[in-house]
Amino acid sequence: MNTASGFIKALESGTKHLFIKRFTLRYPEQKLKFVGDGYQFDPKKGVGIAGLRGRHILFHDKCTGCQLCSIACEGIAEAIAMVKVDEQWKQNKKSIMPQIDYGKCVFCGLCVDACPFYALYMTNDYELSSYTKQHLIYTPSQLAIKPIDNGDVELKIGSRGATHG
Amino acid sequence: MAGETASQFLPILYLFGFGIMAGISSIILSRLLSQRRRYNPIKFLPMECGNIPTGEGRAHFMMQYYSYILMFVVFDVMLIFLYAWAVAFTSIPKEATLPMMGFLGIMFAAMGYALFLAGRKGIW
Amino acid sequence: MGALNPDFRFGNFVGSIIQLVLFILAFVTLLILPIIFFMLFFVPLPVVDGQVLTPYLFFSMMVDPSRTLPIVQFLIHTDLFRAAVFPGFAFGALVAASTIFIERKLLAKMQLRIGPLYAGKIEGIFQLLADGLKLVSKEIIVPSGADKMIFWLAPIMFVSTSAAVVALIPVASGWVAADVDVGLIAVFAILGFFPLIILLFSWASNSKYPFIGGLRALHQMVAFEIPFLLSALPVVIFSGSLNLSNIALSQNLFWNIFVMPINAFVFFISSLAELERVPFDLPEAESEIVAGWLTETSGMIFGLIQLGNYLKLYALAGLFVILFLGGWYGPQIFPQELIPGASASEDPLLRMVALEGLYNPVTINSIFWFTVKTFGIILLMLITRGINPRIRIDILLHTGWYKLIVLTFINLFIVLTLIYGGILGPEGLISAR
Amino acid sequence: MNQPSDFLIVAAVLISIGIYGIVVKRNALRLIFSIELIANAVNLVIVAFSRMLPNPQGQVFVLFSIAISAAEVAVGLGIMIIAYRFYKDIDVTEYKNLKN
Amino acid sequence: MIDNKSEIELKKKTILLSKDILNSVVEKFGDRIKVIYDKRNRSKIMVDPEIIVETAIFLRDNHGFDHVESASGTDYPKEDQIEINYHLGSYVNPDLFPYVLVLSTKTNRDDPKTNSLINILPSVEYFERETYEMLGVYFIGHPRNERFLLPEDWADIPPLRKDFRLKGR
Amino acid sequence: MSSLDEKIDEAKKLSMQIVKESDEDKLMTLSVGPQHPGTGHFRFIIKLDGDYIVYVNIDPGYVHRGEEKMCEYRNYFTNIPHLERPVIHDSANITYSYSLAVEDLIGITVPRRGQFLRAITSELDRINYTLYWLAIYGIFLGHSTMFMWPAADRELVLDLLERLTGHRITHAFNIPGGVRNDMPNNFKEKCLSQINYLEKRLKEYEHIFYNNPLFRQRTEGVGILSKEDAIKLGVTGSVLRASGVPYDIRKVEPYDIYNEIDFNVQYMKTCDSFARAYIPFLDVRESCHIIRELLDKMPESGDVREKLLSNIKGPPGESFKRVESGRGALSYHIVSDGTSRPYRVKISTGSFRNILALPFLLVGSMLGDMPPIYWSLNYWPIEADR
Amino acid sequence: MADALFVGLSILTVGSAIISLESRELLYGGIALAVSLLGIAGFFIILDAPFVAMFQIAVYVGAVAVLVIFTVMLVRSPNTVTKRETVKRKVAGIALGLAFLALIGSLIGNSVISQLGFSDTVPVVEIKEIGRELLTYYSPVLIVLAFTLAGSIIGALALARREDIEEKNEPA
Repeated sequence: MNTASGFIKALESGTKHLFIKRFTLRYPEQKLKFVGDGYQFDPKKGVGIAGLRGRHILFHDKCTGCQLCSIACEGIAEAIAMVKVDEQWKQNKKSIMPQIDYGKCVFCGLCVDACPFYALYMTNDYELSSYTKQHLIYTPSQLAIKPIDNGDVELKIGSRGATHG
Repeated sequence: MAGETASQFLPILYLFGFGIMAGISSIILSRLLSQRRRYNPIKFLPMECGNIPTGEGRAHFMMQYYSYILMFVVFDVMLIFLYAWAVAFTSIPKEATLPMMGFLGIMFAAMGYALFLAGRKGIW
Repeated sequence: MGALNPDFRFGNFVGSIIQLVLFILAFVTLLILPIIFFMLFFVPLPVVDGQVLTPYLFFSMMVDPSRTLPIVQFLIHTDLFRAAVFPGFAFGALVAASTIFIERKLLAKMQLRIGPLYAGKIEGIFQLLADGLKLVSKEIIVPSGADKMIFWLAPIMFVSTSAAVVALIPVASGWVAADVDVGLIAVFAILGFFPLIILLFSWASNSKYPFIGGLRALHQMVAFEIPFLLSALPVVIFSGSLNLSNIALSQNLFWNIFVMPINAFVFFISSLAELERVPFDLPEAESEIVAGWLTETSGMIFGLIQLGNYLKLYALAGLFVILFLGGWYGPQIFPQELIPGASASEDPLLRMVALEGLYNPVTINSIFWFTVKTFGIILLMLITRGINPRIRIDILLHTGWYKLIVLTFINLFIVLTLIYGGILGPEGLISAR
Repeated sequence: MNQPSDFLIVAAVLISIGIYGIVVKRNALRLIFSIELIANAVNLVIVAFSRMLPNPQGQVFVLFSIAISAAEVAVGLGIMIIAYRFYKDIDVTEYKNLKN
Repeated sequence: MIDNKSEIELKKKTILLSKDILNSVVEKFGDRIKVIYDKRNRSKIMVDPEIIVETAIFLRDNHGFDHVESASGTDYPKEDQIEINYHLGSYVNPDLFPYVLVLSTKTNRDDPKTNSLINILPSVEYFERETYEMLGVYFIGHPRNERFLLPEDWADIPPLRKDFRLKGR
Repeated sequence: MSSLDEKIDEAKKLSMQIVKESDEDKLMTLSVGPQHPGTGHFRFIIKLDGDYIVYVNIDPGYVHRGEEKMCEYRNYFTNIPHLERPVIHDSANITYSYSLAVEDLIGITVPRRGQFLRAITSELDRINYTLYWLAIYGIFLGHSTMFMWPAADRELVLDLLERLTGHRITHAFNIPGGVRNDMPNNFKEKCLSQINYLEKRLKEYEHIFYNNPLFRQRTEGVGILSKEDAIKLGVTGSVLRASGVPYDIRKVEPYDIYNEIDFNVQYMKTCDSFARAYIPFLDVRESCHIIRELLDKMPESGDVREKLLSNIKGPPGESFKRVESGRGALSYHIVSDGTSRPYRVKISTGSFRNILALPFLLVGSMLGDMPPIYWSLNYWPIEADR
Repeated sequence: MADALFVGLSILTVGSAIISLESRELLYGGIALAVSLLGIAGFFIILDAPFVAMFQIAVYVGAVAVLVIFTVMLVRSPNTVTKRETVKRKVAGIALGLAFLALIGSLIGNSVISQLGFSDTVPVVEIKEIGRELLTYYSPVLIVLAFTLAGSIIGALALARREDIEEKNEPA
């Protein structure tokens, strides 16, 4: 009898799920919405601000070319190289800024923690795939662009189960 | 002569033929369409989880359940006799069921003993 | 055309196929059709419904479409048509194909997934086509040391044996490819081929995992053959015939499942085991023996075996309906005439649409109910796959040889008591005839 | 064609093939094959006569005959398996101790 | 809220327990055993390689250290020695649940050999195999001093030795 | 007899001798893994006598990366991202243990709110890992629905982790000194609602999986690891608790905030595969409970991180710290020589300790018992190889 | 049409019977035996005995052939060297077979059978009739058959088990 009731319970549970909402994110059509503008770090308090750790954003007007981010990355991924830029900033005498190779980056965000000048943050942009490795190297000017946040769905829990919508 | 019964069975042969035709034609089509790259002999080795296969593929391998196949040979026969009885069931007198019950009883005694033997896993 | 060139593009492929088809069409219309027409003047043609089949009938059909009907009627009563199209191969393959699609969508729904989505605009309805194309265009790898003859022949035999089972399943009164007097035993006899084919195929693969899988399949099928046959025994006692059409006809009063529910259950379980479906898919248990006896299959060989499996699924589900669910009996829902007053009408097009002379409400109804019931059983088989894990071989053998056989005999004796008690049977209170 | 004698001739051919096998072959399995062929040929003869007379008893006889030969195969293969286990061979000339 | 009293009591209890264990071991084996440290819930003793088996048997039978949490080795090229650590724990004695005793010994770096504890604590089997492979310490009495994690064609010195340098570092 | 026949006979006798000497014709050697749907990056060689396994030899190391050696080349902070690679689903716990060991070495304590956040990520990751493990357990037994459901419901936890730490897996969230960032706004409400929904879903698992008679048939009484054997083999985590030893590091040696949390240690005394499959599931329930309690008791504001230099130097000495991860005790033994890099790091993982029981359990069982026994040991090949 | 069927079946049956004995691989021999038995079932169908034919297929192809092929796989000799039959024996066998064939052939040719034919008018034997015969007149035979089958299965099981290994495994 225990066996029979076990089967019947399982059957009931299985058929019940035919009427529950599907729990799949249809990725290219739907994109998740995120909380903030990405992971940021406040050097004064020494604490980060929660957010997705996606592609970096570099504020050229704040970057001093101090290489701290590059040094922070040294033991991790060695993805950050300091390259010469054509721009002239008064806080950046050497005119060097980070260039990030996303073929190597592990998105740990320790470079953001290392930056004392609020110059390097992370954004919600996670669609970084490309056909060549060359395209994965982001120059400082590419890093300065603010990504368009086009996430539209969120995880919702309704009476007929959880779904993305 | 020999018309009616044989012609009843012919459509089975037709369908058998259709199956063979479908199979052969799809395999020929597949051979025409598909790539054939035969430069890597490793590709054609039998599957052994990514290792080079060791030992013989067709080992003399005996599962502990050989007895069940032996039993099947005998009890398959019993079943067809049961069908002969079942078909004639309505057109024979009631007493005629008794021999069948005797037959069944003997076979079941044998089956019980055979299952007992088969269940003793140590001896197979 | 041995191999596709590396920069293969699907558009080019389709384009070349279309070109080929157009070329063949032009060739046929310009050359072959005239020759055929010319020949047909000298060949005596059969007479259908008082009309001689001449090539010119084709032109008159264009004017009066209803003239097609007698020819169609003549055609669908030939053995070849029945074997090839309606209750036979094409119908079986169609049901098999729709079963695959339903299975994927249903299981996806149960598992909170979406299932096939992109092939075909609506919910991935052409997924099967895409899969078929994929399988056809894949390389067939014959493992080294394999027994080539058996390796190529076994999948073909698998499909054709499944198709042979389909031949025996009637879908309506008189609508069966092979109306055999010993239909039920014939089904069982043909099903007995499968263990042999699987064993040979697994042996031919020259690999360890297929061999273990083949042995498992052999033991499993052999263990479940006996309860499988035993569970159909009371049905035969009731109907007094082994002809499947007669068995279905004998249930015009009540369905057999009401008298022998245990046997129906046993039959269902055994057919699951016969089909190697979850929970009895241990010949293909991927976490133990990679893919069982299908490990070395690739490309179209795998496709053929799957086709055979689903044909077999249809055949066994149909057999369940015939044996236990009253065959094609069901309430009459189709009207007496498809379009009222069409037969009296003068319009040939209307008569064509109304299928005058072809449309038989009883047959159509029977086919409808048979299909509905079959899909119901198939659905049950699919849901079982969603909710159960696989079982172990010794438990399986134990179930097959001890529990199910005892269960069938319990029901057999219940049926015998009912007949000897004078409640059922030919002279019983509730008589079928 | 298609007269009783034709069936009898086919059966006779099968029986002579079986006799040839029994005489020539030393492989135990081939011997079993030969025996099966002979038994089936005899069944064929019985059914042919049953159809000719016509009489259903011939078919009943064949049913019994098939049943018996199935049992015989089961026992025969059982003997063969155990002999194989002792001698690691299926050549009947190797089975020397079975004589004692 | 933190139950300060019970916390302190617990601390005291474990400190007493560790004292007890270390005293008994030192009493048994005398100056062949050195107590390296005795922190909260952790203590370390250093024994001579010859008596490591006896010590393990003593600890297992008298105090209930029945398994190892970890076993490893550390290479000290300056001292020309390899240190083997067994982190013993107990599943039998509930008082010892939080307590880990480090039983360690030192062996010569050129020909590292030590007695295996596999017969006393079967749970060291894979740890010792790994240590053999990574540091080249031969465990006398271990049935399978052979390749375990490294590739089959490893032909370099054991990788966790300090003189094995990673490429490019 | 002709000379040819004699020669043939001689050759035959010779070959028969060889066969008899090897006496292996009834055994079949199977290599299970590394490319096997039932093992992952792992291999074991089994010998079969019919349907019974008579010999097992395990062969790990296919994903060995030398994490311990890598640790010696990086400082205490830059070790974090690569240390979480062995168990990307449970990266909070594997870095938790490391952070504890480093903090013990340099002698600091984490701010209270940071301790709570650490515990929350640890529990969320435990759920994440266990659901993943459960999904694979389902497909190992051929239960495709059980593969899909936990894999889907993991999304609930992953969503929370993404909000909190910025990544779905490999968070790099726990670092020596605390956690990287505070939790975002309205995280608490979101977390509570999703955890409540998850608990509702867990009930369905029981219906379709744990109470399914076929599942019970396959696991109950299979692969019995008695209490004595479990202790002898030194297994840990759910495997140990399924054998009747209520040993949970969170309870027996509470780290950080766990001594203030009220929860039960789940253990069973049946010692079989079913118990080993059921205990992690019960742990998930307990984790839901713990998360709710943590969110309840959490201080409203405060520091989450102790400020440390980026290349902090540990004093010479050593520390040994462990946490209860999804697979059992996960301990770090760190030796420092006073520089900014650890001198020696030894990672002792639950998987590595549990796999010792595999040959012990498999010998004598059937081939069909292999997947339920193997995966019930809560083994993660990459973590064991490190 | 029936003639073509008959000729085809004869060729199939006799040919595969020869292959079953003469094929180099024992496994192919087993398959050929199954085909030969299938051909005999075809003869049964031509002879209006469908029940017997199905019985033949179910028992011989479904069970016996499976058992035979399974046994072939089990006992495939590990020796690469195979003994060939001596020519003398072969000649003797062929001579004996041909002699038998000639004897039977002359018998058939000289007897009345060669003139007899199947009558088309007689009704086909029904399955029900077989069942009735089986259970009324031949019921004692059925019981004896049951004993035979029971004895055979028990005997086969007793033979095929590996007791020698059991003894080996027992501790001395």
